[in-house]
Amino acid sequence: MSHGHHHIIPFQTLTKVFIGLVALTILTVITARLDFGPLNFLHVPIAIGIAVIKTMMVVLYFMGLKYDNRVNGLTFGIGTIFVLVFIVITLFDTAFRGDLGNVDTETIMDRQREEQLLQQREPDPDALRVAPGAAAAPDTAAATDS
Amino acid sequence: MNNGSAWLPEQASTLAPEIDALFYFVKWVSLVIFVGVVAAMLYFMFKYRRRDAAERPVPVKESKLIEISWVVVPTILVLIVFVWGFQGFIKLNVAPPEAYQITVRAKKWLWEFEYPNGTTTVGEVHVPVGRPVRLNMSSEDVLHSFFVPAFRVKHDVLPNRYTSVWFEATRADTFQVFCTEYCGTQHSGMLAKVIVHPEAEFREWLNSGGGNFDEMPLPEYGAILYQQQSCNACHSIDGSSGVGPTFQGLYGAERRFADGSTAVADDNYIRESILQPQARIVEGYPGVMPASYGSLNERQLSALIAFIQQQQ
Amino acid sequence: MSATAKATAAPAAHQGASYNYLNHDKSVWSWLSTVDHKRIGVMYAFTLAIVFLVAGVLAILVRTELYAPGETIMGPDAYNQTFTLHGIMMVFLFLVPSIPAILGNFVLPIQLGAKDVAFPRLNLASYYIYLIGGVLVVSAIIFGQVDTGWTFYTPYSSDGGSAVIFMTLAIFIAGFSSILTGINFIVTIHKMRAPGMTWNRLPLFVWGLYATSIVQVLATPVIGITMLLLLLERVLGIGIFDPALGGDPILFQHFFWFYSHPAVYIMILPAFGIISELIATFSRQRIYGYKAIALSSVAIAMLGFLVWGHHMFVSGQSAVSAVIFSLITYLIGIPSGIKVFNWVATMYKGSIWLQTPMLYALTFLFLFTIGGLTGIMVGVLAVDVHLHDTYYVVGHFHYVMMGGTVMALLGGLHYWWPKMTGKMYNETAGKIAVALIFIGFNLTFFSQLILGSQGMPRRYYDYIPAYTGLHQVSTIGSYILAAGLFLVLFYLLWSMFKGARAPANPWGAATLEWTHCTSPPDPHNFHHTPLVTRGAYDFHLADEVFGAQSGDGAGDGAHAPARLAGDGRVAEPQ
Amino acid sequence: MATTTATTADAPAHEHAHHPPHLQHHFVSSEQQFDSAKLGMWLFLITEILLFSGMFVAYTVYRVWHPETFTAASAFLDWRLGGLNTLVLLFSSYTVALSIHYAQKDRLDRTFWMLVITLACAGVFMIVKAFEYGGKFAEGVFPGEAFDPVGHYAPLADIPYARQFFSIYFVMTGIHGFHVLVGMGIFLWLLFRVRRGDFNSEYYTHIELAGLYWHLVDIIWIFLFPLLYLIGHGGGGH
Ligand code: HEA
Ligand code: HEA
Ligand code: HEC
Ligand code: CUA
Ligand SMILES: [Cu+2]
Repeated sequence: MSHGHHHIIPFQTLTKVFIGLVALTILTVITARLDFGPLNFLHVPIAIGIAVIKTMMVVLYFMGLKYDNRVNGLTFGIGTIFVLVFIVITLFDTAFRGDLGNVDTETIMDRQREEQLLQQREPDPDALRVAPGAAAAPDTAAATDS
Repeated sequence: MNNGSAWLPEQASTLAPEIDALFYFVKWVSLVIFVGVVAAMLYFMFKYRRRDAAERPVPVKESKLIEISWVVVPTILVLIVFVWGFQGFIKLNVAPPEAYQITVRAKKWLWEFEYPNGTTTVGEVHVPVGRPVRLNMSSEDVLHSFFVPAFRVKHDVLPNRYTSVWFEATRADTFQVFCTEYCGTQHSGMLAKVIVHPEAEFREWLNSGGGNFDEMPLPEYGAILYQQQSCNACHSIDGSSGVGPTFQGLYGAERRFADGSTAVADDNYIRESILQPQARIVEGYPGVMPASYGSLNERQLSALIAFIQQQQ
Repeated sequence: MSATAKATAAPAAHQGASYNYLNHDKSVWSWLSTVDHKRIGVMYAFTLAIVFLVAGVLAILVRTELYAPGETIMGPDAYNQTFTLHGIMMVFLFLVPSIPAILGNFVLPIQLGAKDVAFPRLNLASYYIYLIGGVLVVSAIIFGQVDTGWTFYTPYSSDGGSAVIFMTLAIFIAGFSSILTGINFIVTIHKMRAPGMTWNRLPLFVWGLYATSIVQVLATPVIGITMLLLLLERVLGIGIFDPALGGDPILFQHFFWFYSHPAVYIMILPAFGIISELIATFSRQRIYGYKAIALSSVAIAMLGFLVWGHHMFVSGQSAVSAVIFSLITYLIGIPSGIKVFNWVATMYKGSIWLQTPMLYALTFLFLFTIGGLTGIMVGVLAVDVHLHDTYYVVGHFHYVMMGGTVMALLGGLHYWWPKMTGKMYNETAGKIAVALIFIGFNLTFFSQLILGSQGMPRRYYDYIPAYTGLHQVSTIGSYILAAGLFLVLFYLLWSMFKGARAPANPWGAATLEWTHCTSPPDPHNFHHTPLVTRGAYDFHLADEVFGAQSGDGAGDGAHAPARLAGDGRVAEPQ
Repeated sequence: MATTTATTADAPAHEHAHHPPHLQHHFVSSEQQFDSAKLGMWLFLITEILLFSGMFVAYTVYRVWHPETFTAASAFLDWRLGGLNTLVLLFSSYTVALSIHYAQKDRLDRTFWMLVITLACAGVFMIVKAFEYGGKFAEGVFPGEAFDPVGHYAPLADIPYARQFFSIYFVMTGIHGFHVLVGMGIFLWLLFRVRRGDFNSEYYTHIELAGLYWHLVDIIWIFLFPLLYLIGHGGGGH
């Protein structure tokens, strides 16, 4: 019974991967704390990008997927794809909620909170009319008053 | 169901014919496919029935053409239906900007409607004929759903968020409203009526603040309120127990409360029960009666009390 | 020791299997602690039959209450709990496990030519985990009432009675059982096939279970986390789903349906597999479009993950997602159609034998096509606005679940009954039952399709008088249906004691469990690991089915069964 | 029945000359048994991933809805502790990978020590977490309705949806922490079995599987760390 084909991942490889992971962790912290000015929106993609690279390193070397049966890799791949499906398709709803105008984008709580804030800041009742979001469903704002 | 067909109920909104056309298109296509499948099945079943136990048929060669056709034809059909259904969906959801607006509040287990001039009704909504109407809805507790079969409209009513439906009624009549999102004990009792008036009549109704009941004797007015305010969702008048105690024999009876105390159900007690339902909870019942009846005016209260007094 | 076992087993096989998995050890403990996939399958069969019976009786109570408007036999709260319990038990405790756990467990390893599933102890564990889930459901009933509907929509479920906690836990735990079965099957199919059993030779039941298992593994964890979050919402008020705390109830619906739509394919895909077996065997014809049927199962499994929002067209989700969900919903109709058409085509120029299992298969074709096409109807965006949450939907899903999956389960149960028990059921009784079930079913649920399109909402304890007539038809239909099912229960039980002894291959089928196994099978399934040389439905190559002493089964002792038929019932292939 | 293998597993005994003690009767070879176990483990891992996916969905949805809340609330998490825990977990992943490496080379003594280090790292991780949780509970930062921040956390009270952020934080890290605890249990059991001499270079399946599980726990944390701890510190705001 030979286990010959069970690839033994060399000590050096494992150590290099570990050092790489530590380096990337430090990189994540640094990039997250840097101010990119107008490019600040890049924080999230960078953080996720680094996390993905780290994951790949763990999966390929620590978990040995690089040397493993193709089925196991496929399994992992399909699993990840469905996580993405779950997130992305749910976002198609939550990010576009109310796109036909018959569902209010804002919750009633938020709306009330906003009105309160506006009232505190500016006693002029006209300001209510230009409140963001009120334009989407002007009627409902009136409804909450009653 | 007057003027409805075997499958669909009466049509009473501008969008209903369009949706029905789509329904019937899908139905007929389905029927053709279904009959085709079953006919082939029955025919083979008869034609190739086993006559001899030793039969050993030769495998049939698969035909690419047939296989492609039964992929392509359904694909085309569903694409047609998709585009059509999509267009209808957009129409159903996008209210014309000039629509007449009514605010709807749903709660366990009644519908409350408020018109722009402040008039409110419970359990029935009055709308003008031939004019788009938009209902801006929200719920005070759980999910509900506003459904008028004759108009083919439906939309969920959510707590903490406004949603809306719109319709344009084509005929003056009364139509059934259902709650179609499960909301507890009296889900099936959470009904209402859409009362469609000709434009002039509607304006008159609205200006009179929701009908002229001033002349009516109190008990009769009370009977109307009993329906309108949805007391009937929870209180019966035939002695059977619902969510709340029955009104039959209530007046003058001695009541026991959850805290052990008792009282006689006189005018004041009933008044309190309506205005502050949580003040004293009748033994054996949950304290779920809505506190929102505080907006009833004196005459309405008297009417209800008179009505309850009659139920002996 | 091993020598004696062999010595007694081998000759016994020739005499019609007196040494088999049922009688090699009869103690109760040997059953409760068994890791034999066949015994676990049988234990599941008993347990699930009880669950089905209880849930079915609840359905009959529901129907009886709806016989007339107003209170008929119970009050509104009792009614709401009854349909909730009916839905939960039918879906989570009965239909999701049903075919894989009973027939899958019993048949899958044998069809692959394996001695057992890859992880036999895990298999037993999954049974006990399932039992724990069942016990929790029962405690939910004892400790309180659950009246949320099987969908648990928030906020109703997050501030209702406290028994909801038991129920969510029960579903969480039953989910584990389902996951373990799924993992076990996938590994078994990948790693345990007998020599020569290539992917293209796999019986289609195996393909169906394979696709099912993929869905089980990918979707079930999500119901787990959903139930966990719901539980936390109830206990701690974490504010993710509860609008009173700023949460979003529609998000809960996404979570719920991300599992529960794929779950309907967990229910139907194994049924597809059974139907393929039945139609091929009883038409004695190579299945038409083998690859198309096999791969369409996998396609449905995958596409099934992309359509969950079609349950939410009027919930307030965005139109963008409604459109995507609707489009993909239709796309599922296409692989489903491929299957239906291929099954019908398989009958073409076959040799069709109308035994009870085949009648169930034909019933399935009839009912599932209606169920599927009504599914297309409710997938139409504009039309679903009218039909959503009416009895049309109730009709649709009973046509696919009861008319689809349960018919296939019954067909499969009759088909493998001789193999599982070693006894033949009564064919005449079988045919009468099919007729009762077919008539009763259509009366019950076709009237619901009409009711629904007329506007009758679901989950209604009471209804307006206009709907009375159709409700009465439906109720009467359900009694006929119940009579049919009780007849099945009765004659199956009867056959266990009084039935004629089953030959090894009463149907002249060509898959391994029939050609290489005794009825009932040996504890180790085969005496020798089989060598597979042809496809599962290559009847023209299957000499062993027709009695010729050739092929890989030679000398096995378990084959050439038809000629062993002593009871004259199956004077089949000569 | 697995336990009666010896009595009834006649057929395989004939078919395979070599029959190591760990080989279960229904497998043809150790190879098949190992591959099956590993595929089973990978399948289990994707169920774990999908279990967490639900929480990532909740995270994403609320983050897209209330980005300012997330940035503001995240600033109340200590990234140093999170960072420390990241390094601890990475190191434990490394040692668990080494333990397999040594098992494959029949250096079971080293395997043992590597597992000890892994277990210790897991312990450190949990202790750090306990400090984090404790600090928050002390000042009213609870998941759910009990959320009532005071003291250092008081400003959170004015941030709408901060409760949601912390609910998600607690649920995600809580379930992750639960997995760490389970992992610790597994490692203890493995240590015992290694000591007992159950494993060798021919048969180390359980270590391999535990390793896979542990790496997954690590991977989840690789995502949790930046998503929860680091979003509040960008833009030089703090
Ligand atoms: C076994 C279970 C099962 C199965 C297999 C299906 C299959 C399908 N279901 Fe069903 N469904 C349920 C169980 C199931 N469903 C349940 C339980 C609910 C309600 C849940 C609740 O709310 O409580 C539900 C609800 C439900 C809804 C929501 C309705 C609503 O609440 O408003 C929708 C909407 O799209 C839908 C669609 C479909 C479609 C398109 C299919 C397709 O897979 C069907 C595909 C099959 C065919 C189409 C037939 C064969 C094809 C041909 C003969 C070829 C010709 C075809 C074409 C030209 C298209 N289903
Ligand atoms: C597997 C799925 C399944 C099955 C098989 C059934 C079977 C039946 N269902 Fe059910 N049903 C659901 C799943 C199912 N249902 C779900 C998910 C809901 C939604 C719940 C909700 O809204 O939350 C629902 C809701 C539902 C309603 C709507 C309630 C409402 O909205 O108010 C109705 C009403 O008629 C109904 C009726 C029936 C009937 C008459 C049967 C009959 O077919 C039952 C017949 C069965 C028997 C009478 C038992 C006999 C059994 C034996 C004798 C055992 C024999 C054993 C063997 C042969 C092995 N069901
Ligand atoms: C949502 C259900 C519900 C609705 C709607 C409702 N009630 Fe009630 N009502 C209850 C319940 C439950 C009780 C018993 C518990 C309590 O005393 O609060 C009750 C108690 C009462 C009582 C005291 C009865 C007794 O037996 O002592 C009166 C009087 C009453 N309701 C009047 C009304 C009237 C008038 C209306 C309509 C304007 C109405 N209720 C609407 C649920 C309801
Ligand atoms: Cu309100 Cu149902
Ligand atoms: Cu669905």
